[in-house]
This record gives sequence, structure tokens and C-alpha cells, in this order.
Amino acid sequence: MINKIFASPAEAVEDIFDGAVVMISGFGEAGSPIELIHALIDQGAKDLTVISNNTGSGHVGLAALIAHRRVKKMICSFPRTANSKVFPELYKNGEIELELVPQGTLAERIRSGGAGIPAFYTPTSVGTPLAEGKETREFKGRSYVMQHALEADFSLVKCKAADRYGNLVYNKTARNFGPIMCTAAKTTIVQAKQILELGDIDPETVVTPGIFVNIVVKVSKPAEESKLVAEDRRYPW
Amino acid sequence: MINKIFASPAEAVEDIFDGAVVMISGFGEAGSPIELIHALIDQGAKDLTVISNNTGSGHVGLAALIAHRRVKKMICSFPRTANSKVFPELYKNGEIELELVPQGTLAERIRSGGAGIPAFYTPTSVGTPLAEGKETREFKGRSYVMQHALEADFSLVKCKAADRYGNLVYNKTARNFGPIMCTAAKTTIVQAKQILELGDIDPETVVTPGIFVNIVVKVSKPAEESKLVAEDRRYPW
Amino acid sequence: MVGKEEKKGWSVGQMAQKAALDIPDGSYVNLGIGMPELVAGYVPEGREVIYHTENGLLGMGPTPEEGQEDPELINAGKKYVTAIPGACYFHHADSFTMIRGNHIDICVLGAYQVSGHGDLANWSTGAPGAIPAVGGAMDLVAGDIRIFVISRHTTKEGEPKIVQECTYPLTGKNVVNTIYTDLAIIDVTDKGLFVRELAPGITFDDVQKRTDAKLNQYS
Amino acid sequence: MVGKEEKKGWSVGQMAQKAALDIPDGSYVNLGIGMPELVAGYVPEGREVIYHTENGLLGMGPTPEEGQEDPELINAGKKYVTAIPGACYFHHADSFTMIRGNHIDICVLGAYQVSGHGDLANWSTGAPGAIPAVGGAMDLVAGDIRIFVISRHTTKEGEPKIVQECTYPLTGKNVVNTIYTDLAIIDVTDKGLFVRELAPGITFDDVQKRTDAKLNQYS
Repeated sequence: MINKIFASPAEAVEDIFDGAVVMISGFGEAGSPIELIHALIDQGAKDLTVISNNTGSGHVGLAALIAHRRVKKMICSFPRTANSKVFPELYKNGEIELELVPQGTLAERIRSGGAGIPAFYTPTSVGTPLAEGKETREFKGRSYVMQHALEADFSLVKCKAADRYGNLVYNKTARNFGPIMCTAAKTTIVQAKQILELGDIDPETVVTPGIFVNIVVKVSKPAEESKLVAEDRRYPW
Repeated sequence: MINKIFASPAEAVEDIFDGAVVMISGFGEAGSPIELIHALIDQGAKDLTVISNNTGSGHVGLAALIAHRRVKKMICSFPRTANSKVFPELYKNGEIELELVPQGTLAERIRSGGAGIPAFYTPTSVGTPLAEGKETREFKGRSYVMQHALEADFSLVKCKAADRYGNLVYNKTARNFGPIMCTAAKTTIVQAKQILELGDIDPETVVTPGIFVNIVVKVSKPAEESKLVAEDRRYPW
Repeated sequence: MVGKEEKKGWSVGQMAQKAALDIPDGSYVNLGIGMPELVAGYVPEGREVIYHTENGLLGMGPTPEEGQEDPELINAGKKYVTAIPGACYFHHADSFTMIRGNHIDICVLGAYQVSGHGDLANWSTGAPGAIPAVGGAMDLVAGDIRIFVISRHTTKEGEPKIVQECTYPLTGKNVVNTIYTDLAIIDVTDKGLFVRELAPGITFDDVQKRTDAKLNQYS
Repeated sequence: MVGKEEKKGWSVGQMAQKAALDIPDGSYVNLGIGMPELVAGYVPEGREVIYHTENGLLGMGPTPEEGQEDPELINAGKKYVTAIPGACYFHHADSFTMIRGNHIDICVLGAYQVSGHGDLANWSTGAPGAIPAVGGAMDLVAGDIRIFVISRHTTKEGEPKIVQECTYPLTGKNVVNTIYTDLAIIDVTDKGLFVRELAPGITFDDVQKRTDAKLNQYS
């Protein structure tokens, strides 16, 4: 029988190993799987390469993972946001690597990783510093940059509801990177606010088909990152 | 005001010109926009390049368009099916061109056309006759073939329901090529069984966002191709 | 090569059953058109297997009852199917993400020819005047999906289908993992073809006689 | 170059209004973070404009009323927004299909610098020690989307932002179509920069004095 439901975030992240490449969903706090990230901090894996659009806020979630020196390298599009303090500090001190990728290229590289496409050409970043050292090529008289797929050992994703097959639906703009990250990891770990029975999700409205998901854990009341940041909370508490 | 609803299939296809590249949705009869195709036959445009998975059945729909010698070239993955008589006949006589593309490569080329990706690499067809003459390249020790995006002047697509913004939902496996073809044409023309009010489609369950659609026409009772074929009907009747 | 087909060996149903036994619980499986479709009927009780059809359905169920057919709910062979609870629909690019991205675990296909190195030819006989049609076959074999071939051991004319080198146009090079025929189950390994199981009343030599490629026995 | 900022010219709201007037009915528009967001408030009555935010929403509505904020319904600037009837949500790859595939009609962005050939620099000052952050800016300018830049004509220090050649790292080469400043509306054409409209009380020479690149007048 197929049952992808695990009992706790701790069990869900148990197999993440030192040096792993980990994709983390979310755009700012929307869609960020904060309970899975905290479980990963407790679990202790280090030397991680993290692929995520931002670098977290305050001292919780992704920012806390970075603050605990578990992240060797960030691959992201926007590492500084209003409440992002941890990453800039480490970066200025040369204590963390950064691969800066335009947001649409980041999304397409992840989607390609999931789709078995090793590389593609994009007009984005042609003629800019982010295209330096990259192969460029003309198609129909325009220049494009070659970009390589991104794949991960693990993806940590937050969604609204899941069933035991791993079918997922999301909430509003918290969908963002979740669906493509589910496709691009060897092991996809999802925290869902609700677990539904098979068939409760209309087959026409499934956003992530279960084939892309390995582990689901229920987190019915996920923490709100912005509230934790406003209260200056630090994980672990 | 945005209102993409047109009064009839005839008005919807009015601007299709001789020599146009036209994508037509459907996998077999499921998702094939038969009323739009019949309107195109009536309209008279010729020398078309048609991109569609199959070549139609009997003497209706796409098969009828081909039978009327309006199609110069087919780009498809599976030109012969049980009831496909018209295309094989013309092809054997050298009266129609064929570009045969593996089904997944066809889908990805269309998706790339819509996404502004001019070319990508795929493992599909490496070492086979369909890779001959194409550029191959190694990534991480494996060989891949470079494939170019497909774009169209027009896409003809069938769906279940639409609103005046052009947001679409589909029915079961009739979804197939519809969503990607909507993205890859300069002008996307859709026949919908139902027209809904704005907001009647849950924003979480829209499959094709309206930005990819230009023209919607209501066809509340589309013909069933298999029934027409069983009755040996021929268009125009 | 060999004269008439003999009555010994496995029936088509038994071949499908043998392939089904090699599909682990929880697998995501794509079944090709024709003989491969039979495999779904033989998955052992207690195993939950999810079927993918590349025209946009994961969680394909059995043929609908008469009168329940929906022309917009079909499989890749354009036959009427159903959807199980927990199924989902998606578009063609997402469907081939499941295939090309190696998310499908096992694919069962038919064959015109399989070579001694696991090359597969199943889309074109290359005959002059034939209409070429490839469908999704090349995509299914292009990744790391385990490829099971289910096929009669020889053609109707008694010609071997397991050959040293394919003479028909290839679907993919070095892609087949296991071959299920009416005579034997044959694994394709780095060291060549190995007969894993013989049908009742069939000897290794019987199989080798009807096979153009060299066969090996597990020691 | 020029000393203190003067009180003449358009207010920020008026600049946004000028840009809004150039957005046709039925346009799909992406608004950058900051000043560009104001444009939505000035679209003339009777025009229906659909706003795209690259984090996955087409049909973005105004700021929610107090108490109605949803941390999972935000725009690219991470501000709370709403969704209009007829809106839809999608993932990031689909969102950038809308951008890279030129389905968006108009994008309004801020700028550090715009060059005489329409090069845009708006993501990094290139200062040593600065944390580079690019977001979606390079994707938005990479295709054939019409790019409107809305910006004060000079920096707080009075330095020109419209320059012969950008000194900051580029976001894209030859990408800007029109520049809306507090002093003028300037079109970027193949033949150079052309002043289309002057703010009240501003002369062509006033604008040229505060501009490093050469300006032209439509004849």
C-alpha cells in the first residue's frame, strides 16, 4: 500500500545528509516550510547547498538554518530582503557562498531538473554580469545564454492539503516554487496543513501529482514567520 | 473592457491566413476542437503547417482539413491511427510533408515556444533515426539532442469552460496539448462548452490563465468525432 | 530459422503475469499499447500500483462498464478507461516531465526487436512506404525508467525478435532491462543476455535456438 | 552637475499618472517594487488592466483592508495584496513563461540608471561589499515586453540618472521604451532619446542640463 504520510517533521527529515543539496520552497514567508526547516536544524545536517528564492528573515526558518552555519552555499535570486540580517552578515565576512540567479532562470533551471532537460537557452541576463563566463548562442539573430538544470537531493515544500498518494494543493501565492521543487529532488518532503482522503481532491485540480512527492507530514498550524520575526524569536527556542 | 468572447466559430477563425502555422489541440478525438476546424475549412485558408499529435480520423475535423488539401505540412508524433485514412494516402503520394517528432519532444518544444526558450537538450531519440542531422552534446557523460522551440501563428483549442478573461478549465484527458498550445501561439482561439462569469472558476483551479488566450467561442454541444466517423460522415455536410 | 510456432511455453496472460510479479508495491508504471496493457490485470493482491498514461492521467483505472464510456477519458491507445480515487489529470508537458525526468518507475512495452545490448526497435519496421509513427516510445526509453519488454519470442513467421543487432530503426540504445516472452524471462545485463526463468517444458537450448543473440545462464 | 532639487516638475503621483495614461485598455502589466506600484492607482476609468505579480498571481487587486491581510497572498515586493474576480494562481515556472514568453504587455520598473540606448541598470550599484540581489528584473526586460521606467530625473545628490553609458552593472541592454521622470516623458528610439512631453514650467534645456545623455526633440 502506498502511504507517504510520516508522523512528524523530525522523522520526515531524518535522512538528510551532510553535504546534501536541498531546495526550500517559498517566496519570502509565503510557502516557506518553517517546521521542516526547524526539524532540519534539530537533525543537524551541515555543509548544505540550499536552493531557495530568498535567504530568510530574522532568526527563524531558513535564516536560522543559515545562522547555525549549516549552509555552505546559497543558490537564490534575492538574498537581501527587509528583515534578512543573517545571510548578509555571513556573506560580507566570506563565510557563505552565493550563486545569484535571476528569478525566472532559477525557476526554469529547477523545472528543467525535474523534467530531465539538462540545459536550455534563455534571453535573460544577456549582456549583464550574470552572463559572464556562460556560453551564449544566437537563434534567429538574437543572443541567448545557456543555463544548466538544477537538481536536489531533497526538497522541503509547504502546501495546503495532501493525500496519502502525495497529491498536493497549495494556498494562493504560497504556491510559488513548491510545484517545481517537488519535481526536481530525489526525495521530496512536504508539510501540509491538512491530510485528505484519496479522492477528496478533485483530480482536475491537483497541482502536484503524487508521483513527485515522497514524504508528507501534517503541520496543521504552521508558525507565521513574520510574527516570529516581529517578536524577535530565535530558533531553537 | 476585456471581453474575449466571440459570437461564432466563423468569426473566431476569420483572421487565419494562407501559409499560417496552426497548432490544434487533442489526442485522438479527446480535446480536438472540431467546430473550429470545420469553421477553418469553410474559411478557406490554405498552405497551412499544422502542429497536432495525430492527423485526424475518418473525413471530419483535422482529417477533413487535410482532405481538402489545406495542409502543406504536418508536425506530429503519431500520424497513423486506427481510423486515419486521409493523411496516409496523401503522404504515400508525396502530397503532404511530415515532420515526425517524439511525443514528449513535441510537447516540450511547444512549451518552450510559449516560455521564450528557443532551444533545449533532451535525451529522447539519441541514437535513433529521429536524431539524425541534429546537434548532440554531452552533459555529465550522457548524450542529448538539441531541439528547437515550436511557435504558431494560431492555436485552436477545445476546453470545458471559459470566462471573458480567457481563463480556462478542461475535461479529463481532453486537457492534453491544450494548455501548452495556448501559450505558444500569437493568437489562441478556444472553443468552450460553457462560458462562466468572472470569479466562477476558483483562482486556484484555473488551468490556462487568460493571458494566454485571445478568442473564446461557445460551442455547447461539440460533435463527437468517433460517432461521426462511425457514421462515415464527411465535412462539409 | 525455426519452423512453426510450438504450443509449449507461456500464454500471453502468463507472460503478463510474470511481468506483473516484477512490479514492486508502490510503483508508478506506464503500460504500452497492446499486450503490455494486460499486465495491470495480474498485479498480485496487496500491491498498490499507480498507472500513468502519457495523454495526461496518473491513476488510470480499468475499462469502464458498458454505457459509462467517456470519449474524453481515454488512454494512450485511445481506449476508454477510468480514473481511480487519488487520480489526477495534467497537460502533455507535465506528463512527459514524469517520463523524461525519471519519475515513472517501470514502463512495459512491446517490441519488434530487442538486441543483445538491450537496444529496442518498436516504432517502425523501416519498410519503404510505411507511415512512420513514433508516439511516446522514444521518450519512455530515454531516461532511467526500468524498461520491461513483453513480446512473443519470435515473429509469426518464426523469425527471432531477440537479435544480435536490430535491423529495424531504433527506439533507443541500451534501454531494455528485462524481456518477458512465451518461452523465458531474460535479463539484459552489462555482460549480455541472461535467462532468468524458463517456461514449463522449455529448455535453455530451445530458447537459444529461437534467439539470434547469444544467451547466458546465471551460474 | 546641478545643485539642489527644484520644486518644479511633476509629483510622484503625477509621474505615475503619466505612465498610467500610456497603458492601453486590456493590457497585462507587471509593476516593479516601489514607485511603479503607484501606477495602478491612476489607470483612467473605463480601462481594464490586469496586473501580474511574478510570485504567482494574475489579477492582483489593491491592498486589503486592515485585518484582511493574508501572509500567503502577497506581491513581488512581499506586500499584502488581494485578488480580483477572474484572477488565477500559478507556480513560478508558469509565471516566468508569462514574462519570458512575452505574454505580459508592459512592465513598469524603477531605475538606478538608463543609458542613451535604453540600457537599464536597476539591480546593483556594484559597490564593493554590497549584497547582490537580482530578483525578476533581468527576466522582465529580456523579452519584447514594453519597458516603462519611472524614476526621479536625478539622484538625491542631483546626479543624472539618464546617462550616456551606464556605470552600474546592467539589468539588460537596449530594453527601455519610455522614461517617466519628474521633468519629462522621454522615448527611447533607434535614433536616440526623444523628449515627448515636458512637465509644467520645465524647458527642454532644463531637462538636458540634468541629463548626461543627449536628448532630442520631436520635430
